[in-house]
Amino acid sequence: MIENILNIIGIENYIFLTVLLFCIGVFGVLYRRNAIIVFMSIEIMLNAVNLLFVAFSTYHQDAEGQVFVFFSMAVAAAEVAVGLAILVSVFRNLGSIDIDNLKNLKG
Amino acid sequence: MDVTTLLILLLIGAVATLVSGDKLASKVALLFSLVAFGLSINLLLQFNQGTDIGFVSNWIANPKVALALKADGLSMAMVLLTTALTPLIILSSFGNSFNNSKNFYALVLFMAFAMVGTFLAADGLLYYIFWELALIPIYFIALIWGNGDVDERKKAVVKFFIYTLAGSLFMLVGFAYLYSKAGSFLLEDLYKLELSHCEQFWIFFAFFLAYAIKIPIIPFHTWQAKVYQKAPTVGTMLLSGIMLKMGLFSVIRWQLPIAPDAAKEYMPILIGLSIAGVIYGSIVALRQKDLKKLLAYSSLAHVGLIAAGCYTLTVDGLNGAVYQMIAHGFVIVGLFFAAEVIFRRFETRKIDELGGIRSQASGFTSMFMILVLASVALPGTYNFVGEFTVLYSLSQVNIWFAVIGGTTIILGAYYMLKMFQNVMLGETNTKVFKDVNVSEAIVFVAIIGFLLFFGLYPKPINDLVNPAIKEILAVINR
Amino acid sequence: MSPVLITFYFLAAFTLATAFLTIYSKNPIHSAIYLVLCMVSIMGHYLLLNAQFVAIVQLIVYAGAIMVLMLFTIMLMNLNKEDEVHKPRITRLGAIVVFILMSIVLITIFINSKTIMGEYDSSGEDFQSIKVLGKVLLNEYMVPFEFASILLLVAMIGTVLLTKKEKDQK
Amino acid sequence: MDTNLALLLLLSPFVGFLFNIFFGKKVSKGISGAIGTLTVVVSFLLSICFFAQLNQNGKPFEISLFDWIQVSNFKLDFGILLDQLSLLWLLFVTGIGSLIHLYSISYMHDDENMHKFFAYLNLFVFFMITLVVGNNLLVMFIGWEGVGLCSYLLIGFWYKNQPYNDAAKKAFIMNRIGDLGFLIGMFIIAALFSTLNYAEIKSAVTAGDANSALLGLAALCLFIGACGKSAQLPLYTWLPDAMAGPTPVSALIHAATMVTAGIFMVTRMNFLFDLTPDVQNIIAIVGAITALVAASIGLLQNDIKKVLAYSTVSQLGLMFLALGLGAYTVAVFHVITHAFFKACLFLGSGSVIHGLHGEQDMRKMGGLRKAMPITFWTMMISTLAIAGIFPFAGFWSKDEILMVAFGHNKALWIVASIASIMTAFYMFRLMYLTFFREFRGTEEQKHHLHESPKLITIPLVILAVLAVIGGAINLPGSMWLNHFLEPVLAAKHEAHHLGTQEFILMGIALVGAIVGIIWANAKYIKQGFVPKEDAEIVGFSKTIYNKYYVDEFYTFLIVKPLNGLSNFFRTTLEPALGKVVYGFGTVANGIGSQGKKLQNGNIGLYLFVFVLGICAIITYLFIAQ
Repeated sequence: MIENILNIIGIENYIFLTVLLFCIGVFGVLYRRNAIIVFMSIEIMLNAVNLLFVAFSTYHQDAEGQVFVFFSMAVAAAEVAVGLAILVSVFRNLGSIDIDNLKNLKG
Repeated sequence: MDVTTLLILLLIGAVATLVSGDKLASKVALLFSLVAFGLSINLLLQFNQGTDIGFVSNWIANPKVALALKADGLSMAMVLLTTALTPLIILSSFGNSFNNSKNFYALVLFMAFAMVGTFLAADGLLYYIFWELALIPIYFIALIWGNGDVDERKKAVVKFFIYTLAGSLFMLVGFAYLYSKAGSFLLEDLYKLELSHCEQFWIFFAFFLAYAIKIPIIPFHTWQAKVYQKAPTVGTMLLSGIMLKMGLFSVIRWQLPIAPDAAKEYMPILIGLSIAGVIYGSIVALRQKDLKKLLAYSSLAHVGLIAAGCYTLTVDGLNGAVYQMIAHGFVIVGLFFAAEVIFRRFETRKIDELGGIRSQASGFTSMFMILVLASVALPGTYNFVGEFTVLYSLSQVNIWFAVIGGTTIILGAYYMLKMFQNVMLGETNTKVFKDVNVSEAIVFVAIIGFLLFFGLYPKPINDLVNPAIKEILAVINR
Repeated sequence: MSPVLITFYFLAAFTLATAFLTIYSKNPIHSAIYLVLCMVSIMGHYLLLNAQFVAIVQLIVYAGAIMVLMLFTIMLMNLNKEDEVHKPRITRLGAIVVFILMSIVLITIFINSKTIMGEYDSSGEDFQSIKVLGKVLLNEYMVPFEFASILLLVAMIGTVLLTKKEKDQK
Repeated sequence: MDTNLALLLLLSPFVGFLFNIFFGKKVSKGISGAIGTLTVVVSFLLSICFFAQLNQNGKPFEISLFDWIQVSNFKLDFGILLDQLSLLWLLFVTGIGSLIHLYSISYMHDDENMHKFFAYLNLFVFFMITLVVGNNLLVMFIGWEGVGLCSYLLIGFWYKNQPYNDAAKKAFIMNRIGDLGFLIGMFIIAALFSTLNYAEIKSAVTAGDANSALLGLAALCLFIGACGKSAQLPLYTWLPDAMAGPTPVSALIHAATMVTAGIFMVTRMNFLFDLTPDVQNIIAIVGAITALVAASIGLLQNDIKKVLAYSTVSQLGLMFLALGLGAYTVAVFHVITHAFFKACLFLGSGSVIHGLHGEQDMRKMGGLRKAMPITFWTMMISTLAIAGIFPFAGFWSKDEILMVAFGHNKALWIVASIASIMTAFYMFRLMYLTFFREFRGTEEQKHHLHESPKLITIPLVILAVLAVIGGAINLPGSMWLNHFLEPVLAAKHEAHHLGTQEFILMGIALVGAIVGIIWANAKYIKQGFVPKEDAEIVGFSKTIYNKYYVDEFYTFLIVKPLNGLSNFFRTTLEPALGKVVYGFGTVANGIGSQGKKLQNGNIGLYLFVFVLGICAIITYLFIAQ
């Protein structure tokens, strides 16, 4: 690589993309009641952030951003594993994973 | 030797009482309180020789809190009041038997410890800790060993606890702000602060809430009567004899010097409020049916006058306030004890149900009479010295304050004598009233002796307190 | 317009579309499949940025492991039906409003902050080949790296525990 | 040496008090009475010594015992001042005190608490001496309050009787109203002159640099104090009630000594009052009205002691009249003669009551002249004295007051003259009803009628003698008292030449008194009129008999509202304030239960708020700045 790819694409394009992606994730979290979909939305948000990390990593010509993405993926994997396990047990107890049914936090 | 010894001794006393077992507890507590009294006398002698018996040491680095104990005339006077009253209060409880007396007496000593700490502390946070620490024992004393219906008692005591605690929290906020300005909680650093007008107002107000509730100044007094009535007499004595004085003492030590301009600006309102308390307390006391409640309202009236003295910001006002604090501390303990003595024999505190005691117990009557007269500030008792000085200071500010505040000597005489007449005089009571026994007599005689001696020769207390007050006034008028 | 830019626009459109469809489809299975497509397109972005290592990890972890896990879960719960009741209209409206708001807010920030960005750096040094990344990871980030493994281990144990305990009680 | 003697003079009664209170019960009644009497006699003898000394060298004796109260601008010591005025007072206080102690030994002999009686009496004498000998106002105030206390204790001596206790309480509280005035007066003086010492105030006042309005206020406040102690309008109602106490107490405290404390104080502060003519006018008017009102009430009272009580109030009014007119010597003169004959009258009535076993209603007396000749004759002499018959003591002193009044204001003179005619009437009414005609009591009482024992009659005789010759100390012409008191009183001489006018005035006064006597004689001897039962009294006489309903008026105006206010505070305001405090708790509770609804477990909502919050924070952090 001799030329920085961002000279062509422009970092702001990535920013717009990731912001939109992130907001779609937020939208999903708020919009859907199915806990699995909510999970997926969260994954979308994470990915949006990861993408931004990598974009900036390239922008700064620095590997640390990608290292961080790596860690973030590790955390995401763990989170998904635990989260899904919780969902499974919730499903077993309630027979549904509709988050509106999860009202045990009620004060 | 410095004042820490005293604190440590009281703490050890509390622990020793706790481990001594129920049978010995009262005696161990009495012993320790007497030793503490002796120690504080010794400290006083050292202090009078000019030895510095204060104590300063760093405690917490961040935030910067020091274990600073300051012994000047003012705090020595209050410490002596505490250590002198504690043995009397403990001795006064010898006629009662308590469940779990080891806990009870340990709490009493612990409370003495906390109160002495409050009087001595020269570091804002340390002072605050002691201040709140004193609240805990009295809460348990009143709650567990109190009298009357449990639910009502709980209601009264919890109200008292939350009310005073809530007030103190404002003070804590005030201290936090002061710390952010001064970078230290030390009294001398806080004295040096140059606060703006607005800041002074808020600090003053925050402190005022805490103290007005503790003292209490109307309309913050609503906790008082019920708690006095419901608490065991020992608790009532501790509350009225010493703990109220914590509030008044703090006004002199903390509130006025830190926010002097606000104090000056709001002086008429503050004095007015305090004097309103005098009148209000006296009038409410007129028709009380319960002996302890009557004394509670009389106490409200008296501390109102003391607070008025404090807020005059004159040497006389502050001096008189301290005298009156001491005098009132003794006399109110004596009066509550008299109520307790009556209760021990007749099992009632309803004034209507009493009467005709004089013909059966002349000794008790005489002592009660002297206490009543002291509380209405008859010349020759120390209360007169205090009341005279306070009223004089009020007259310096505005003669009408003195006139209105002075009605306390009329109304006070009215309700006290009325009470005395209904409780003690009249046809011989059908129930048998045994005259006071030795331990009861000791308490009475000690209190009366103190009041009469210093009533005629108040110079020692004057010499002790006056320099400290002048120092504080110098800070106020800086 | 260079081919790179065209590729980017295509990928971006694809990413956004699939992401939206993920959320929008009623059937969770469809959602999952769209999500996989979304992940793959993001991998495409990584490749475009020449971040091979991240691209591969993305493919393996997300598109592979996580999505398979999700699909399994969906099937386990027998959720492949379109039986989800929609949220009340007010909530949906709120979600849209928040979506717009959030977008505006975030875009504003980044536009504002663009002014302080410097020149594009293009020293031409190799900074993101797997070799370099490996060195960085195992030198500077050794300890966090190891902790990541512990994290995964814990997650694994947790998962097992969470799902197993239920069985015992039954 | 003098210091020790002065201390002994002061403390001797106190020793008696201590002895009686601690050991009185253990020794016999005789010993306790003897000790009580002896200690007062010691004081009396010492007073005579000091008096003689003063007469020799004319120098007042002043010492400071110890520092007492210290305030910012001055220091007060506990000091003793024995000058002409205080010694004069000391002489008759301890002198009459001794006689009454002597009298009490017999009078109180049947009472189980006799030792206490003597203890209180001694304490009273001690405080009275303190009041008199102090060298500053505050020491006077100790005595002032102290005598009030003893008055309280002694009025309520028979404490089993609640009405008596009420009377005692009333006395104490009304005195306290005056005391507040005294205190305020002291404060003003202290603020003005930075001292309360008589001599220092005097020099400061006469220097004349003080604000006269404040000075007037101070004088007025002090006078309010005097009103309370000396039972002047409007604070006089306690004194008649105070007759609930044993008769020696009435004689000593409520006739001869304590009630004259107000006059002592005004005389002491004469230099102050001289500078405030407005206050002097008030004093004169109050005194005159009191004299008239009290005398008119006295006309119709049936309780023998009540008559004497109102007579005392009336006489005190005359003294204040004199004070208000600046004739301090005259007032002092009347104080002394009044002390003699009024003490004698009270003791005589005590003797009567003693003889009738506690009967005080004159309607049930009569014809005692033969059974109690000594009592009768001594009382008769005193009655002549109080009525102002030549040449008894009262004639001289009262006549001087009337003369002074005539010299200043004719209206005051007329009021005072009417009051003294009334005095002559009701005193003779008392004598006639008690001693003349036939006995109206029960047969049993009649059977036991007897003259009182020697210990009672001896003081009576001595006092009667004094009532005859007491006028000699200030006869027009010699004016010994005037000269004697000159150093104390600001030199303000009334020209006391005896001219025709004076003789005419004397004549009018004498004729007035005789008219009063004849009137009484006509009504009670000639017509044999006996006052009706309480229920039968109607019309204006009922108003007078009920003391113009002043007590009821006070009850209605002050006591009732105060109690009502107290009840209102206690039952309404207190709980309301409590509710306000609880209100904070209720509000917090309400917020909590409302907030609880917010915390409804709806994750969607939580997320929603969460995201909004993030937006807000980001906006605040990155955009708003």
